[in-house]
Amino acid sequence: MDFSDTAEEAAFRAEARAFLDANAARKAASARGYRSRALDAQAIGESRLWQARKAACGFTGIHWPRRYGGRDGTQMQAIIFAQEEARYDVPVNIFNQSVGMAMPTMMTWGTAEQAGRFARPALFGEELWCQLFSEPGAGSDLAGLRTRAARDGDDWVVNGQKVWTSNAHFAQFGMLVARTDPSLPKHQGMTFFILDMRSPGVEVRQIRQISGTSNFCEVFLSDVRIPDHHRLGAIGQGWAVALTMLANERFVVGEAEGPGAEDILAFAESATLDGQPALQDASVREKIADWYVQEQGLKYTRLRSQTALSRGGVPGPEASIAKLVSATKLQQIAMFGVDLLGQGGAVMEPGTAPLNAWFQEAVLYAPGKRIAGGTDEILRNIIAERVLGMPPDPRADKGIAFNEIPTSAR
Amino acid sequence: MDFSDTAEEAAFRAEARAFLDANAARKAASARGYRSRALDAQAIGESRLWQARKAACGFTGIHWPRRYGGRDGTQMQAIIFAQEEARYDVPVNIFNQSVGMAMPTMMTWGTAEQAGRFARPALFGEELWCQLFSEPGAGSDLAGLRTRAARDGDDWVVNGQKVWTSNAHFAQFGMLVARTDPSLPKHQGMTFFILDMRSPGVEVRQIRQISGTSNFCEVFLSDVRIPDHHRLGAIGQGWAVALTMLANERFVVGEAEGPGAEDILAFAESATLDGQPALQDASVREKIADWYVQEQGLKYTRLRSQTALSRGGVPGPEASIAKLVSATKLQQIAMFGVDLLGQGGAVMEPGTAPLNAWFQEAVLYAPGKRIAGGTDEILRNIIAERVLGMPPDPRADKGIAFNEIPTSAR
Amino acid sequence: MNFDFSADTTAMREQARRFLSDRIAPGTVRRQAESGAPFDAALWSDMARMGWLGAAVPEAFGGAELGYEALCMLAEEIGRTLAPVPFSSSIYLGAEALLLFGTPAQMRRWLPAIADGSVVATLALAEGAGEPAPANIAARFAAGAISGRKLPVFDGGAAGIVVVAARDATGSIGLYLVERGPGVVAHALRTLELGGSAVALDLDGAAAEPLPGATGWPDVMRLLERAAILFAFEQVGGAQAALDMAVAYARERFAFGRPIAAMQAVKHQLADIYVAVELARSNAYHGAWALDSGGGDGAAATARIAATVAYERAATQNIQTHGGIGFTWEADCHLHYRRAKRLSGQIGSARFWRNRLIDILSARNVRGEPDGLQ
Amino acid sequence: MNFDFSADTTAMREQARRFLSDRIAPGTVRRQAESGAPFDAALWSDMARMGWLGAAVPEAFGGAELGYEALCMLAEEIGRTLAPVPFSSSIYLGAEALLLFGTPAQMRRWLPAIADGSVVATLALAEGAGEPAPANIAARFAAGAISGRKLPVFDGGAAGIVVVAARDATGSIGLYLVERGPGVVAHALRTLELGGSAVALDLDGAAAEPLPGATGWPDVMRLLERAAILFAFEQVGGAQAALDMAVAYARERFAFGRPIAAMQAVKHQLADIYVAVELARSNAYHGAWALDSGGGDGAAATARIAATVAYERAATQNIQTHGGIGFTWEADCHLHYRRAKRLSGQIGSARFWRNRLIDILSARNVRGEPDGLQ
Repeated sequence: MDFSDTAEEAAFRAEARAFLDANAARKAASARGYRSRALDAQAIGESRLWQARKAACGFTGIHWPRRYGGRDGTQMQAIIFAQEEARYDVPVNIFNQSVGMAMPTMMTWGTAEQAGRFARPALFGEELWCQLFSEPGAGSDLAGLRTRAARDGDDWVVNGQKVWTSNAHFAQFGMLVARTDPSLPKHQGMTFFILDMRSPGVEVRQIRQISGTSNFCEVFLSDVRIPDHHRLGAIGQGWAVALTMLANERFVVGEAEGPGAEDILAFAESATLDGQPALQDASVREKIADWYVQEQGLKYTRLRSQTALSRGGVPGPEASIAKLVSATKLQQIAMFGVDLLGQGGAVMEPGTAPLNAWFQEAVLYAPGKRIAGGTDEILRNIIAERVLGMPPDPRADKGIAFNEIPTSAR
Repeated sequence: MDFSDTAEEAAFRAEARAFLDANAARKAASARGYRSRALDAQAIGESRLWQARKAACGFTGIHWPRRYGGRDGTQMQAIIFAQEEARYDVPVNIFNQSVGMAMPTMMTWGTAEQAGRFARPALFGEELWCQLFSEPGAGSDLAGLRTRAARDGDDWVVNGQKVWTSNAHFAQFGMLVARTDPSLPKHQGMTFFILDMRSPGVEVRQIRQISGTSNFCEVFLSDVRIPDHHRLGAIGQGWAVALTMLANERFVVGEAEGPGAEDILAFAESATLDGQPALQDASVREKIADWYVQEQGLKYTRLRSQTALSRGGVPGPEASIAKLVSATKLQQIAMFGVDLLGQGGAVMEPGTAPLNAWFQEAVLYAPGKRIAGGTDEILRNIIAERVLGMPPDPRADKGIAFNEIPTSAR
Repeated sequence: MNFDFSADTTAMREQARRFLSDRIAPGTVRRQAESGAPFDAALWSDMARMGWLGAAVPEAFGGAELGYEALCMLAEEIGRTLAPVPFSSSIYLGAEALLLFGTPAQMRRWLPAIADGSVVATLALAEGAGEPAPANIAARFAAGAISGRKLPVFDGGAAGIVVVAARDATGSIGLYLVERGPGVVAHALRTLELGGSAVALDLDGAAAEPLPGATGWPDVMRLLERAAILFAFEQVGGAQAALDMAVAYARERFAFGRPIAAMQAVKHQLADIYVAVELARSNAYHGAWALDSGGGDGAAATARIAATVAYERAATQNIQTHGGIGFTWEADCHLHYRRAKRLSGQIGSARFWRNRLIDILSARNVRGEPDGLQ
Repeated sequence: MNFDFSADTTAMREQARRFLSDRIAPGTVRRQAESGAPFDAALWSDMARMGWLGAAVPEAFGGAELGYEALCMLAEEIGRTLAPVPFSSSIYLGAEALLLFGTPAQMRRWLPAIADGSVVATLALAEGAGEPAPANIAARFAAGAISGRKLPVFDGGAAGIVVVAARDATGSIGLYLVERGPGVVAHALRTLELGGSAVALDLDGAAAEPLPGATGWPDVMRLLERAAILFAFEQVGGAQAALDMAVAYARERFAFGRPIAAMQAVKHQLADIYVAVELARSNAYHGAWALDSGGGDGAAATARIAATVAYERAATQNIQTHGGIGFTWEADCHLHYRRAKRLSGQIGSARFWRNRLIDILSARNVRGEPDGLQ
């Protein structure tokens, strides 16, 4: 049990650091507080440039095959690069889904032509991908999706509505799953497509969240034509393709960002309760200690799973644990930070609320973290079923034709 | 909104107090700490005498009809008497189930002969009743009971096993529900009986609980014969009769007994943490305040429901709320009391552990309180379904013959 | 014993609920907030007309004198609907301060105007972060004028008069009436709440007259304790509304071929919320009794803690039960969540009231039934 | 990076698990406790034979020198099976105190006997209620003898030697070796745990020799911090066992025609327990690294807090999942519940370790990675 790199790992880490030092600045040590990072044209441009630079130097798609522009590296190298990159002040990363989820799925299920056409532009940040899965009536129950794709000659004609799609308003392509045969049971009648987001009939609207920001979009599809050679996998195989993409998500999603135990601890050192430093209050200490213990637990759980990955293992339930614990903790810390301010807690005025209103902003965005990318409840189900081997929920939609499944009380 | 009695209530309260003053001593003010109350022959004898005295003076079965020895009084009078009796040091009450549950069920479903035969001896403490409902395979799922009663001439022959029966080892009679037709769906094939506990084939064994005490029994029934005139209600009506009895339970069950917020507060005033009174510790204060707030909430919820009862309402979900909240709170307070003792917390030696090891004893008996009489989970289901109108759990046992319902994975 | 609202109040509740549900549809509150207006003036004057603003104000001062039980009920209904009006500021804090501590002349001058809605009042106690405490009051009163900075002052943008907590030359804390005018500058303040008109109030020699009945910090606490009970009813109303929204949505929303309300995870979470709301309601009832009778050691703190916890939990769970739609701007879930968090801190956080409760409990030298029970 | 047990330790774990599962069947631990014997002597000597008791003892002192990683693994397996032996007292506390603070002569005298199981050691730190702290040590050492009352002393009924914390004439706190003999009277003590041989130890001029390496309270804390990591592994093992029991029972037990494991209420509660156990395990791993490397600011407190919380929660939930059968004497659920609560308080409660953790974190003047990460 040790934290030292192997010789190979150390060599790669040095290489990564050299690249980063040459191309980016280290983060300032005192970066604590709320930073609003609007995804405007400039931010997207910077993100694309950084992606292209990494691609050119072999620091993205690290475990992709060389023939698609990758490095043929290891999962461990990808992890090491991510560790190192996190120390630098680099542009926002909008290519996670493209590189970590969309293209690996393309390589698994696509034809050589498809992967050959799409992999490199994605890697170099020339084409951005989004994921067109969820629908207004199919969130936790993703396989309940109703967007229809009907065959028409060499094309498919798609009608329906997708939702919770990140980056849809500036993505060039989408990974789309749609229902091609509603008379089959739920999981059997789906097919997977590559959607050119510039196709006629695609309309993207941003969704405003509680916090006022818009990280997600709705995508309306009206008689959108997709050529059959943009089908990914066989007809009726859509669910299996979608599962591949979701499995890759486990490599990509991380913990909910926001004020953590160290942040609230630093704040409690400076804040005052009844004339004393708040950190002398036993209840404050107790809560912060428990959050710190959770964070350390997540960190070492991640290291355990990285160890397993480095030995050729597959990702386990760590991503579910990390999301479940970190989103709940984020909300607790945010609420608590506001409480510590007493009568002033509700104030969000940047100059007045401490840390640029970090706790207040987090109060507003934390609820979304407990829902998007798998609700707390779905994550608990996943852990109970996949890890503990407990039976699935009783299913009212099993073995019957999709179009006979109840969808409302009426 | 006021706490004053109406003139009638005040008159009854005065009458009750006069009776109590004449027959019992007031409780000492300082009664804090663990008291083990073994149900030995002496305790049972005292309980019977007190029951007989109350019956003779009209202070039990207060809302029973006069023809069965009751007072024809109101629910409110019964509540007032209970409030007053709680201030006196009276013997343990083992007749709650007899008077509050068994006989009201008898009066609802029994023949005039049955009620005439059994009501008065129960009221005067001459005959004690127990409830033979739960089985090893039928706890939360009570209707899953498998004890069989088969008709044989004028008798029924009963075979099976009951469990979690309070007082079975010194009860004269039991209220028994058994399955008379396993080919019918679950809720339809049951019938209700009066069981003479001295019948051949009845074997009672006490169950030892975690705490070492034995408040419950197992009852083994081997070819026990019950005459048909001891059937209560029609053949196949057993579930309806059982539900009547369970509905009456809501008048009877109270909050889990044990150290409460005021007790832990008094203890924290005298105990020391890091050289300070424990009650100065912010975390201690916070927890005690929350428990106190819960207790007050339960108390005023009870008063609200008593107000409704006094106006002719029926009991609502208060009993479920009270049990759910109080049992959980009891376990939390007990655990916390032990924690406050630090390294000495595990010690249960009566002379050494504070309050005669009240917190430690409560740690051991609290888990049972969260299970017996309805688990936390069943209570939440009851609240969600009966109060909030949420749908029942999906049922795997609905509309199929009882003997075809899965009972194991094998 | 009668531990329920009177028949009169219950009848009035039905009217109030009908009125408010006619006036406030889903989206109304959000659109009101987005409009930038500090409150819904038409709704406010209708409330005045129905006597709500003067519910606890004697007829002699232009009030409807319906009593505190009625006011508690109205607070609950307003909390339930999130009615975009400065009710809590003007009534629980402004009118109450005048009733408790004002001279007859002050009451004659201001209470009729508060009751008819022509003047909005509010309280300026806080000076930034911190719980209500003498140490957190720096504003100074001297020679008929106050200087200092007060924030947040809720509904300060709408208020014509402000009850300001300040110290006099001896350091003693009192309450002072300040009218909008010279030396009073209000800066709009962004808060967690959507809408309203919270401000930071810069007082620079603003003309102020004492409310002479308030002779020190204990009087400020008396005001806060009475207000805490009214806030508790508002919070209970909000919590109930959030719970109702969650239950209704869970029954409608289908996943896996079944309403999500049939899933134990959803059922049990909402059962727990129901329990929290029900306990908070019962504690608020006890508070209502204490408000009317002056009894009930710790009743205000108990009601306030339970209500704060219940509303925060209910509002948070409501979003979670709604899933994706729950954290969108267009769904109204966040209105309760924001309001719950704003109300949590105003007049002191749960932490503040827990501390106060423990102080009260441990100071009781004679244990007994402090609530008037026989 | 390698954040896992070594292949050697993993292989040894398999053997250990097989051995323990052969020896400890359901009911074994309860019957052992009911027998009144202080521990299972046969099991103890087999453990000695396999080198477990001397796992972290150098070969020079009769140990097997398997290392701390192996000891951590053994602690976890022993926790899992509730093996009725004085392992924690004799090894984490007794042998560790000698290794840290003993003279070579003391080590030569006692470590081989501890390692071969012929002598059981334990620590006498507590003097009734209270967390580990200098203020809670009244026992006095003077002129080669100790007087004072120590309780609870776990496994004190089985112990041949006791490491006693006491103050010398200068008030400084040290650790002293006391053998059973004149001036040492042990009174059996009923505790929450079933079985074992906890005692109150009355020392009245009992002959004692200093462990000279322990020169004050910080050294006592050093011992407790190392022990805390080993206790954490024992707790994680117990928590995992309780979780496993609950999951197995839930899959077997049918209600309403379905295994109760198919109900979300049960699934989600156990998922939460799994998460707590997994986080505690990861923190314990970091503790193991710190134990071996001497690094890891706060690693002991972090591991201990997580493990205490996880074991209490898992043991409590295990009873709840079992329903009625869960709170009977014959079901073994209560053994974990009792053990969890005993381990919670020994060497200081979660409260104590949380305070220590915050002290450590706020004392860090240079923030950074304190765990040896690159």
